[in-house]
Amino acid sequence: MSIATIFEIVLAAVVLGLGIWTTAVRETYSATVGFVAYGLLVALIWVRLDAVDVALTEAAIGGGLGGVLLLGAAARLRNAELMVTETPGKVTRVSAAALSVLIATALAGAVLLLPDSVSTLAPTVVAHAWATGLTNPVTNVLMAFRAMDTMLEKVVLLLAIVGVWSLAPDSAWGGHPGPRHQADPNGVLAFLARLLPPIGIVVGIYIFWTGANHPGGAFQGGAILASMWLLAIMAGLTDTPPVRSRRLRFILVAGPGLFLIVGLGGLCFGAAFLAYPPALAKPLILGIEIAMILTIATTLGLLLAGAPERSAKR
Amino acid sequence: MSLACDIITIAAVSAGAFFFLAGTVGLLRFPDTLTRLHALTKADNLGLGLVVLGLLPQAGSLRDGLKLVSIWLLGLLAGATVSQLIARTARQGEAAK
Amino acid sequence: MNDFLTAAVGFILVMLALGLVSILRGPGDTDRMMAAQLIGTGGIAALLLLGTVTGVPAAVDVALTLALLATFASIAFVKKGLSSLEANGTGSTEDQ
Amino acid sequence: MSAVTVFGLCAAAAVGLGLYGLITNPQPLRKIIAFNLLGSGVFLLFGVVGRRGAAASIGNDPVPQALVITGVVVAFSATALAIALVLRLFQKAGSTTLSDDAPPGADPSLPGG
Repeated sequence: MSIATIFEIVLAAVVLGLGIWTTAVRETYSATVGFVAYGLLVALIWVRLDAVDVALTEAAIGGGLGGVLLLGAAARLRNAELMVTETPGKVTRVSAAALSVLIATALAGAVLLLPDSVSTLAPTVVAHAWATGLTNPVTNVLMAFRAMDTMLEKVVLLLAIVGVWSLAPDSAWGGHPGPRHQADPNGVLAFLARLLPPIGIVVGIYIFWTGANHPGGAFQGGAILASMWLLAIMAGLTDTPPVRSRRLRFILVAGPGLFLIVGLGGLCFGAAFLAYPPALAKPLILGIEIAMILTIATTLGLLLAGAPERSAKR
Repeated sequence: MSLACDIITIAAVSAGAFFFLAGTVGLLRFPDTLTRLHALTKADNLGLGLVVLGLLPQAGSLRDGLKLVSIWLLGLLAGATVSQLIARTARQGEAAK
Repeated sequence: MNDFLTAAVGFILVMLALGLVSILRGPGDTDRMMAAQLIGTGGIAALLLLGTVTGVPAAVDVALTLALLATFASIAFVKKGLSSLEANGTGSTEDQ
Repeated sequence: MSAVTVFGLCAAAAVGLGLYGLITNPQPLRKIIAFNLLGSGVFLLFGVVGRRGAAASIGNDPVPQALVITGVVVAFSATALAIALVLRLFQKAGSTTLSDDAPPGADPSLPGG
């Protein structure tokens, strides 16, 4: 057994241990902390699997933002969770365990018995990279070869935010999401919230820009920007915008809207829906991505902030 | 040249690993929150700094080296501020008891 | 050289795991708040070494992202833990 | 054993763990966490299969990678919506239990629900 394999087993064991902790621990807050740690460490596995784009996404969205989202809910529901006394009966537990073991074993078997002949689309992707002028294969797949998926995913983000906003009580309709955070303006938190976002914005834009040729892209960059925005909000330096704001809504639809317009343009002037003319492919993709990073950062931030809770006029 | 670089790497990364060991021993052995916080944010940040120092000779370009250093600076900033915030929370929690 | 670095990653990961065990076990929530900070140092060190071993230069970018997001998560841990300490009993935020 | 095998088994175990948590945990929030765990296991399986498809000097088949990135973002959106629903349920009902014979809520302290 080589030393690399030992390292991989250690990494898998740490991640699985966190998974077990997340599932088994009684208190929800502890489970959430475990899940954040799990999400951040899974990024290491993705790096080991040589999928750095996914590692960035998991670290930023899966672990960081997703974990904080769960954490906020856990902090609010802390008292409610304590009241819940119902626990499933022994029969349920045993049968659930049996089912889970069965499925895990079946998946493990599938992993162990993967066929020798490997089908891969990597050479095809590389062969067509000239059509876009970008050299990061994952960005090529996301923005050109399977652009439809990415556009619809933007629509899913939009639908999610519409769904979250529609849960606002009548009194707060169109108001500010989340509580107004207060912090000492001369305190440590406010200091960090003034110092870190400029760095974070540079890093976010760098990750976005490098996505054309190296791992990175609009999602990962957008997630970093969103986290910096939320940091400033948590430190009380700024407030969430009222959701009735027209400018906000324009930013939210800018990404998918531009994507759709370019797609329809492809239908009118090019070969098919979302077909870019090869000469214009790179500027078009770049334009869509710039609109998208704004949309993604705003949407992710607002999804984390939750439903409107305070009315706008106050 | 390459040998010298490798020696620097091995020495610095070993020292970094030692400080991670020290930090973990501190986490496991220290009795209360504040002392454990001390072990976590000081020893581990020094460990990270030494690992970064060790990897600098292996960095491909100046840009990679700058990125490595800036990661450590970010770590220092986070350690300094977050430890203060956690310590304050711990004191408030004790006062509330 | 690579074997040495791999061993170093493994060692730091084991240290990270032991530290996580100690932190998650508690006793209090203030201890658990340190988890993201621990990953912000130990996890990043492991990631940087791993990137060098595997020959993935972009791992440095992942480490940058991880550093920012771990700080953000730490702040959120403190902030949310604090609000649940203060808002003891209300459970939800008033829209005042 | 290769990286594919080790992490593949890890992914399979994560799916099993997530499924078990999803069924047995009574609180909705814990179910959401467990579901995210399950999803992360499925994503890792994609990554493992993509790793085998390393070709043309790319370490991991880019098409599954792109699918996983899309999946992570969609999972995040779904989680956010689910959490907003749970919080709203708590505001309205004062508890987050999913069973029919729920105890009456403690104090739905929010006006204008």
